[in-house]
Order: sequence, then C-alpha cells, then structure tokens
Amino acid sequence: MLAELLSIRRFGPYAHLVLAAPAIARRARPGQFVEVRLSGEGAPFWRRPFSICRAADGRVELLIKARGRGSALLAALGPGAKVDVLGPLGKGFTLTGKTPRLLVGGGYGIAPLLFLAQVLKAKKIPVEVFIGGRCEEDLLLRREMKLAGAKVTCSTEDGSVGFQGRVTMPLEVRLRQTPSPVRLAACGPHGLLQAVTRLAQTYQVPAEVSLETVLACGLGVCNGCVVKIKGEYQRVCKDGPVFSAQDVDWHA
Amino acid sequence: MLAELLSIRRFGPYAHLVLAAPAIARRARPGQFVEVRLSGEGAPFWRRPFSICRAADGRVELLIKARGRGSALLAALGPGAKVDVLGPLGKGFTLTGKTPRLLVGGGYGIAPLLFLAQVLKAKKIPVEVFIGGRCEEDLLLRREMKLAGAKVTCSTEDGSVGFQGRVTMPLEVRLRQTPSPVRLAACGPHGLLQAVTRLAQTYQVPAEVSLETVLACGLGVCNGCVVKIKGEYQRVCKDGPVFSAQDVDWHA
Amino acid sequence: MPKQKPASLSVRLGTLELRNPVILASGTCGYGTELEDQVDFSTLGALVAKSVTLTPRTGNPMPRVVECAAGMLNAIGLANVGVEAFCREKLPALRRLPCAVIANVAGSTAEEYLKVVARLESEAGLAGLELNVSCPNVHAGGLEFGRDPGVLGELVAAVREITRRPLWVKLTPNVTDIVPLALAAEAAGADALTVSNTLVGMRMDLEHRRPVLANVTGGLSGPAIKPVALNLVYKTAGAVKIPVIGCGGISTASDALEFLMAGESQ
Amino acid sequence: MPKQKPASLSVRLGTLELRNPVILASGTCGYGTELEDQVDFSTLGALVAKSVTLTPRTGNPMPRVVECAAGMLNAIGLANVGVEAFCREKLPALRRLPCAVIANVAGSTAEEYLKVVARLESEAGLAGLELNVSCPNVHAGGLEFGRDPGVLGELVAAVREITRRPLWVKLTPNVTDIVPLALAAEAAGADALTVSNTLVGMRMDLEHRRPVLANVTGGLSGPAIKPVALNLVYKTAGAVKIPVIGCGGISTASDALEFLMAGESQ
Ligand SMILES: Cc1cc2nc3c(=O)[nH]c(=O)nc-3n(C[C@H](O)[C@H](O)[C@H](O)COP(=O)(O)OP(=O)(O)OC[C@H]3O[C@@H](n4cnc5c(N)ncnc54)[C@H](O)[C@@H]3O)c2cc1C
Ligand SMILES: Cc1cc2nc3c(=O)[nH]c(=O)nc-3n(C[C@H](O)[C@H](O)[C@H](O)COP(=O)(O)OP(=O)(O)OC[C@H]3O[C@@H](n4cnc5c(N)ncnc54)[C@H](O)[C@@H]3O)c2cc1C
Ligand SMILES: Cc1cc2nc3c(=O)[nH]c(=O)nc-3n(C[C@H](O)[C@H](O)[C@H](O)COP(=O)(O)O)c2cc1C
Ligand SMILES: Cc1cc2nc3c(=O)[nH]c(=O)nc-3n(C[C@H](O)[C@H](O)[C@H](O)COP(=O)(O)O)c2cc1C
Ligand code: FES
Ligand code: FES
Repeated sequence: MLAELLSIRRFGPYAHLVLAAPAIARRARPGQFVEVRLSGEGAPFWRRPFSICRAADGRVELLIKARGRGSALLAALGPGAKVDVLGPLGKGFTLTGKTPRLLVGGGYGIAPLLFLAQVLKAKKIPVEVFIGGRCEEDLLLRREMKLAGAKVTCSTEDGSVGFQGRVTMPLEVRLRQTPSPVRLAACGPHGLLQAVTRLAQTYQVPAEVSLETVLACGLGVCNGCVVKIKGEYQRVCKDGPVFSAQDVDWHA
Repeated sequence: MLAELLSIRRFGPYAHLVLAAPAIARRARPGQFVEVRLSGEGAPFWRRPFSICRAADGRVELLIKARGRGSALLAALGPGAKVDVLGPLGKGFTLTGKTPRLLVGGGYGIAPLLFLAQVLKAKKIPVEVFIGGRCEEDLLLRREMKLAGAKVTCSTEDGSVGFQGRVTMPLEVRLRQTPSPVRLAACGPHGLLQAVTRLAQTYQVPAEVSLETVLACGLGVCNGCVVKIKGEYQRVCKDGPVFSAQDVDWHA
Repeated sequence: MPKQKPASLSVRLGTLELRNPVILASGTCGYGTELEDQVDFSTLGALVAKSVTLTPRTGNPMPRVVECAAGMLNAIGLANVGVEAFCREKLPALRRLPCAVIANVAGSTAEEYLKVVARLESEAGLAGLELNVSCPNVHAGGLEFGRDPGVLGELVAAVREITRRPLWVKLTPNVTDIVPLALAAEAAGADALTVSNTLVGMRMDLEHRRPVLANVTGGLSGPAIKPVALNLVYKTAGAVKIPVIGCGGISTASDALEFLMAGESQ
Repeated sequence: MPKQKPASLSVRLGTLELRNPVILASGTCGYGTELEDQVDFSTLGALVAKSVTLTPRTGNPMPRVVECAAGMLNAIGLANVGVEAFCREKLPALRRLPCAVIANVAGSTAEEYLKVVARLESEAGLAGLELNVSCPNVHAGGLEFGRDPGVLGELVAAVREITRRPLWVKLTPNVTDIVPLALAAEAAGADALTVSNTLVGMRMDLEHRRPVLANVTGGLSGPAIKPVALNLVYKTAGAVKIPVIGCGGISTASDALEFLMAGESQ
C-alpha cells in the first residue's frame, strides 16, 4: 500500500518517520516489521525491512538508520511523500504473562522495543529498558520510553551518557542485584544479542531476541533469510524475526 | 553535470523547464540537444534527449512532452531539483547567410526553433514561424516567438486556432504567394518533416529538418541511432539531429 | 505464458485448461499459504509449488541470496520438506487454493525423479507436474539432465510412462543451444515447456574478499534476465509444437504480453 | 580487469603493461574521438576500438538498439569502415590518444580474420589485438568461432603465427561451458582472455507485434549481465594461467573491484 509520510525528523544518521497507514497500524504487534519499496537514483531491487516502532491512531512509525542505498533514500524523503509499505510482517514478541520485562536495545534496535514497552505498559506489566550505543547520538527514544512509563538505563561506550561500556554491563548488574523473575527482550547488533543470550543462560531467565538478516522476499517464500533454530533452518521474515534466545544456534 | 532546476511550468502534457547550466548555455547552438539522466521509480536505463529551446545568461531551457517513463519523471520534478544533464550535443541548424527563414514546428518540435528564431533575429535575419498542432493546447511558444520578433502563423487540425488543417497548408500558401528566396527549418513528427521536404522540393527552397530516433549513447559511439542520408547511415545524435531535407532517405 | 493467442483469457496447455495464462513460478510463491495476504489466488491461472525432492533437503548454507541490478541471485539449494511431508503437510492447503496447482519435481538421479512422481500419482488435486531439470544450485547433478538432450529425453520418457498428468519440463537457459533440448523433451512426451529457469551468476563480497553466496554461484532472476528468457521462448516456440510457458523477469502486464507475443510470432 | 592483484595500479597482461586496469570495451567508445569531451583518456589503461572487419560493413537495418531493465540490447551488426579505412582514417587519431589502443578484429571466415590481422601488422601504434569471436549480431558465422573449442583453437593458432603483438581473445557467454573454449584459446597462444561479450536476448514491440530489433535478437549489456559475467570470469580465471580481462556491466569502481576479486579468488 502507499502510505503518506506525515512527518520525518532526522538526527545524525537516524530518522524517525510517521506514516499514515491505518490497515497496518490496526494489525501491528510489537516485533513485527514492514517492508518498504524504495525508488529514486540507485534504488535497490528488494524492499527493505524496518521494525514498527509505534502503531496507533492509523499511524505507523519507523526509526531508521541510513546505512546504504535503500535506507538513505528513505531517510531523504520529505513530508507528503508516498511510501510503498507492506506489512505488518513476521512474528512479534511474547505479550502474555505478568512477569516484568527488561528490554535491551542497541542503536536502531530500540525501535521495536518502544512499541513493545507501550503495549506491555497498557497491560500493566512493569518495564525497564536498557539502551546502549557508542555515543550519545546512538541513544535513541530515551524520552519516548520514559513517556511510555518505562524505567530507562543508558550506557555509552565512550561514557558520555550513563554507564561507560556495553549495555550488558548495567543489565548484568540489574540481574545480579535483584534476582526476581523477569523476561528479557532484546534487539540490536548480533554481538549484543549473543551477549544477552549468555546473560539469560547465566541468570536462568527466559529471553527473546529479534534477529536481523538480509531479506529478499520478506514474505516467507524464498527461504533466503534462514537461521539455525534448534538445529533447523527457520525463516527470519516469517518464523521470526523474534526467536527464543536459547533456541538460536549462534554458531551456525 | 548536475544542473539546478530553477523553475518549471506545466500545461497539459507539456512542461517548460529552466535549468542553471552555465557551461552548456555558453556553448549551445540552435538545434543542439541535451541528454538528461532520470532517476526515480521506473527510471529508464538510458538518458533522454531534449532539444535546447533557449540558452542565455547561464540558463538552459527545455520544452518537453510527458510521453513515457523518462519524460514523465522529468516533468514531475519541482524547482530546486538537481538534474543530471549532458550537452550540448549534436549539430545544429545552419546560421549563415541572410536569407529569410521560415520555421515550421509541430508539437514539442517547436522547442529548438525558438532558440533558432532568437539567434537569427540577433543576426537580423527575418523569421516567420509556422506552428501546428492537433488543438490549441499543442500550439506551444507562440508568445515567446512573437517576443523574439518572429511573424507567427498558427494552424490546428480541429480549427480551434488559426488555419484549420496541417501546418504545411499555410506554409504552402506562403511559399506560393511570395516566391522570394527563403530557407526552411523544421522540427516535429516524422510526417510533418516529410511533408515539409516535399514542399521544399516543389518550391525549390533549401530546407533543414531535425530528426528524432531512439538514442542509446547520444554521443556518436554506438551507431544505434542511424538514418540513411544520401544512401549512407549517419548518426542522428552526432552527425545530426539536423540534416538537409533533400539528403534524407525517407523510405529507408 | 503459453504461446497460443488467447481468445478469452483462458488457455489450453495440452489437456490442461487454465482460467488465464498467469502462472506463479516454482519457488517464487512457496506453497501458496505464505502469500495468502498478498495474492488473490482466484485471479491466477496456476501456481507451481516449490520444487519437491524424494527426501527432505535443508538447502545450502547461508548466505543464499544476494541482490543485483534489476534482479537477485539465489542459491537456496532446493530446500524442501521431501515428497512424503509435501503430500501430508503441504498438499492439503494447496488443494484448497482457488487455482490450478502444479507440483514441481527435482532430483539428483532419474530414479529419484521417478520415485517422487510415483508418490505424487496417488494424490488428488494436482493439475500437472513440472520437471525441474535446470536448478543450478545443487551439485549432485540436477542441472545435468537439462544440458544433454539424450539424458533429458530418457528422463522425460521414463516419467511419461508412469503418469498421465499434464507434464511440463522446465528448461535451463545456461546452454549453447536450447532447441535440441526442447525437441528432446517434446519427443519424449512433454505436454509443455517452461522457458526458462535462472541464469548462473555470482557476486563478490568486497569486504570479505570472497563470493557473497556460500554456494559461490546462484541463479539470476528478475527483470535483468527478461530479454534472455524472451529470446529463448521465441526460439523454442519456433521449434516445437507443444505450448511454451514463458518465465523470467515477468513483473508487469506488458512484460507478460511480450512473452505471449514472442511465443506467437513464430 | 586482469586477474593479478595490482601492487601499484599498473597491470601486466602478458608482455603488455598498462598504466591501470581500466579498459574501455570494444564498441562502447567508438574510435576514441567521439568521447573526447566526456572521457579523459590519460586516466585509462587502454581502449579497445570498435570491431574492424576486412571490408566495410554498414551494419544491420534499424532499429538496432533497445532499452532493457538495467541494460540494453544492441544489434549494430559490426558496422565499421573496414580495415583499410580504419588504418587510414581512424588509426591516426587513435595513435594520438594518451592510453594504450587495442584493435578488435572480427570476421566471418578464418581467412578474413587473418587478412585483417596481416593488414594491421604494417601499422604502428597498436598495443595489441583482440579477436572478437563472440559477436552475436552477424549471421555469417562470427559467433561460431566462439562456440567450438576446436574451431576457436585453430583460428587463434593461425593468428598467433602471423603476429607477435599481444593477442586477446574475447569469449562469448552464450555457451554451456566456457572453460573448454578458454583452454583452447590459451593453448593456441592467446596472451589474455576477455570475458565476456554480450548475452543473446530480444524484446517485443507490443504496438507492432514483432521483435523490436530488425535483427530480431541482440546482445544484452549493462548492469543486468554483471552477475553472469562475474561468474564466467571466476570460472575462467580458475581454469587458465593467462590473465582474464573482466567485461560486462561494470559501471562503478566497486563493480570493477568485484571483477578483480573474482579473478583473484581462484
Ligand atoms: C526484521 C528486520 C527489522 C529491521 N528493523 C530496522 C529498523 O527498525 N531500523 C533500521 O534502521 N534498520 C532495521 N533493519 C535493518 C535494515 O533493514 C537495513 O539496515 C537495511 O535493509 C539496509 O538497507 P540499505 O539499502 O540502506 O543498505 P545496504 O546497501 O543493503 O547495506 C546494508 C549494510 O551492508 C553493507 N554492505 C552492503 N553491500 C555490501 C557488500 N557487497 N559487501 C560488504 N558490505 C556490504 C553496507 O555497507 C551497509 O552497512 C531491520 C532488519 C530486519 C531484518
Ligand atoms: C535529438 C532529439 C531531440 C528531442 N527533443 C525533444 C524536446 O525538445 N522535447 C520533447 O518533449 N521531446 C524531445 N525529443 C523526444 C524525447 O527524447 C522522447 O519523447 C523521450 O525520449 C521519450 O522518453 P520517455 O522515457 O518519456 O518515453 P518512452 O518510454 O521511451 O516512450 C516514448 C514513446 O514510445 C512509445 N513506446 C515506448 N516503448 C514502446 C514499445 N515497446 N512499443 C511501442 N511503443 C513504445 C511510448 O508509448 C511513447 O509514446 C527529442 C528526441 C531527439 C532524438
Ligand atoms: C528464491 C527462488 C527460489 C526458486 N526455487 C525454484 C525451485 O525450487 N524450482 C524451480 O524450478 N525454480 C525455482 N526458481 C526459479 C523460478 O521458478 C523462475 O524460473 C526464476 O525465478 C525466473 O523467473 P523470475 O525472473 O520471474 O523470478 C526459484 C527462484 C527464486 C528467485
Ligand atoms: C552498442 C554496442 C556495440 C558493441 N560493439 C562491439 C564490437 O564491435 N565488438 C565487440 O567485441 N564487442 C562489442 N560490444 C560488446 C562490448 O564490448 C561489451 O563486451 C559488452 O557491452 C558488455 O560490457 P558492458 O555491459 O560493460 O557494456 C558492443 C556493445 C555495445 C553496447
Ligand atoms: S526473505 Fe524470503 S523467506 Fe524470508
Ligand atoms: S545514440 Fe549512440 S551513436 Fe547515436
């Protein structure tokens, strides 16, 4: 469908887009994504996947990082542009149970976690968020997370904001100091997800991770995006992108 | 080079573009063209050729008709857009001699003739212009031609403006009634150019025509745009687009 | 796209009559269920299911796909559940689709092809079979059947013996001359030819200085290959009497028309 | 793009040393003069002139070119002035270009190739010869030399006998297996292989219901064919010891790097 770009806000390499897409907004669940077809000079052949970072009132919001041709074209659009989006796609995070959630996001990986925090809060589930990045610029959606009622802890590798170091550091402190039942949900770079998985094992807490691979069809048709889950190939775009951390074969 | 689109004015399927392109404007001669690379959804692989319709003060003007993917993308641009243009290319109309000129244009074929009229007028050569189209909408640049000091005669096939019928009708009237020496220059659909060539033969006046074929490289390299000229293939993009009417083998 | 000029939109491919000539190619539409939200199957002539082999295959290691100009390379490696699970798990849903369903059969040996076809014989709800003799992404020989007219003819004749279902043969474009292969398949009893599969290609990963695909090469599909596939349809349709189904880079209605005309104009 | 890893940017192709590995392909740069405004030839490694034949050829009827997704089809038909006029009219300007100039030779018979090469022998200012055995747009057989290893080997050996100039052979991608052809050219004395020429393709004119090109088929070039050409470079470079010059869809620096790496990584 063609969705109108209602507004776009840019900060560094990132952009926050608000799209008018009622049909997607209605059905979207946290952890699901949309596929965006780009056009313009050097537009890529495939659509590009972006997590839904908020969905309400007929609007779908995306938080994107301009990395290559596709994301740069998307980040360069102006309000009023018509954006070709398909979705919602994929399976999202577990929303059941009352166990408090610790959400862990790195860089643009925080995108689906905002939507998740909002839905969990609406269900009265306590939410704490750990946001990590290399520097302050990479700490995204801090204000929005607080507005959503989440407790926010930040860390930067350069120490400019919050804890100095990786985001798993304050996370581990939290897990060690308050050993009450929690569930983890993480999205971000591969290394971050692996580290979160290790912590989940150490502290014996269930964890879900949102994986990223190159997507061709994005619809579960081509089997081009598979990862090893419990020894079997599963499709990131259809069977995921959210998987149980302990099921992922990180070394496949 | 990237030229800024200073302004664009649309009327029906046509658009008039003003580009900031000093290097092209400086060297352009009437009858030459530019090649424009398009980008955007469905952008074509090849550049698209458009005649230079005016060149002065660092500006190059184009008059285009939105016919297919390329021209539609060009016509849809807004002021401030950066347009990838190459030129000036090709050989233009003869500018020497003092013989009065009769210019004959159909549809967007009038584009190079405005530039020609202006240059001829600056050389004090009398210019009469015959503009034809199916209906009033197709009669382009009438005002600009008058401002350039040319005598303008119009014809429409539906009779809404000027003579009813083909543009060659008033042209023939003119040739028959005032048999003084003139030179013809024509640009427009194939049929128009053939008819002008026949009149030139009948009335024994020299004529030049600007031919249109599909251009691939536009630079004289590929030999993909050839037409038969005096029995030999010549390249529209490099040896033309302007040829002596009597040299063109219309039936090749 | 079949080569006959459609009077209505419906087309006849041998004994098989399709509502219209729009057919989704094998591997581009999974088993139908994946696309339920995206595609209205009642508007299709037919769907060709993903290739099925005798035993389950997990497919090639990752990465299996890479983007190209106006196309993509895939080296999925015939990942599929195997014919037994196909019949049990996939066919029920495929049967319910409101369009004709063609099973696509692949194998590494003639015996494998024959066993798969034999197993499918006991199942209802398949409008026809397509033999994939042209998958470039399996090493154990699938492609070889598609490159030698003698070998191909024998395979098609053997399959013909054991099924009365409409039988299509999907040819490879990666040959010096497609005509002898088309003629061999026709002579051996094929009801239609699908022309064609993907072109072999590769891409390099500049960062890691190695081929992007773990399989090194993959099959190129998409608009990039349309002119090549069109020419093969034109040549094949000129050489055989059976219908030729166009395949390769069709993404718009006018692409489809080009294929229809390329088939007709012979 | 040659397969050695360049230490500086300069590359050695047999006895020929080029300033850098950027070479403009035959037919894409005319005789150099056409592009004087667009290209700074002193930044190039070499230019391969448009194919030259024994006698002048006017080329195929129009239309000769048609646009495709990420590419184009051409059926120019080796339009050229013939070797005599080439030497008289084109070579003087080519000699003045500040880069190496390679003549590209085509013919319908072995005799024609040999006569053109013999005529070029008396001319100074050519850094090498490229044999075009792969032009898909002439009917009198030019392509045949490129499809049969035996015939190709004989042609290359015969040319080798009469010239000591660096000798490149430009192979066709339109074959089931390029390796035997590459080996045949190498064994017969080629100094380098250009891999590869255009893919055969066609397009239909929907309005007139006939092929767009008067010649029916043409050669597909441009980004669309890059993955196919890359794979052929990879395969060829793995099979021969002489340098392989990459050709097909190179339009950016990273395209060129992909070809360099595909050649190296064997
Ligand atoms: C389920 C899912 C959800 C996602 N959600 C988000 C989100 O919410 N926000 C967001 O910003 N992103 C998200 N992503 C990631 C996003 O899809 C990618 O960043 C995007 O597709 C990049 O496309 P591109 O065209 O901009 O870059 P590409 O050109 O595809 O390049 C991507 C990266 O790969 C590198 N690269 C490309 N080609 C090569 C090569 N040949 N060799 C080496 N390196 C290469 C580039 O340098 C670049 O860093 C998500 C991905 C998935 C799978
Ligand atoms: C030297 C020169 C100067 C020119 N100057 C001007 C100028 O000043 N102004 C101007 O408006 N134009 C000018 N033109 C023409 C202009 O270049 C073309 O109109 C333009 O290239 C069309 O490109 P497009 O992508 O918009 O259309 P395309 O998509 O290329 O289509 C062009 C036309 O061909 C038809 N067509 C396309 N494909 C097919 C097919 N497969 N079968 C049947 N029909 C088909 C389309 O319907 C359309 O009418 C000039 C051309 C030349 C050679
Ligand atoms: C991801 C992918 C998987 C494919 N799998 C199969 C397959 O299992 N069997 C088969 O015969 N063809 C397979 N193909 C080839 C397609 O059926 C088709 O021949 C090819 O994609 C060219 O058509 P297109 O350009 O319209 O995609 C596959 C293609 C793609 C892109
Ligand atoms: C218009 C045109 C004319 C060509 N003429 C010749 C030729 O005369 N001789 C030749 O060997 N190759 C010729 N080629 C093929 C090119 O040299 C090259 O192999 C092919 O275009 C693929 O490379 P590309 O995709 O980078 O263009 C021609 C290509 C084009 C597009
Ligand atoms: S991208 Fe095609 S199955 Fe996931
Ligand atoms: S378009 Fe290439 S020579 Fe004219």
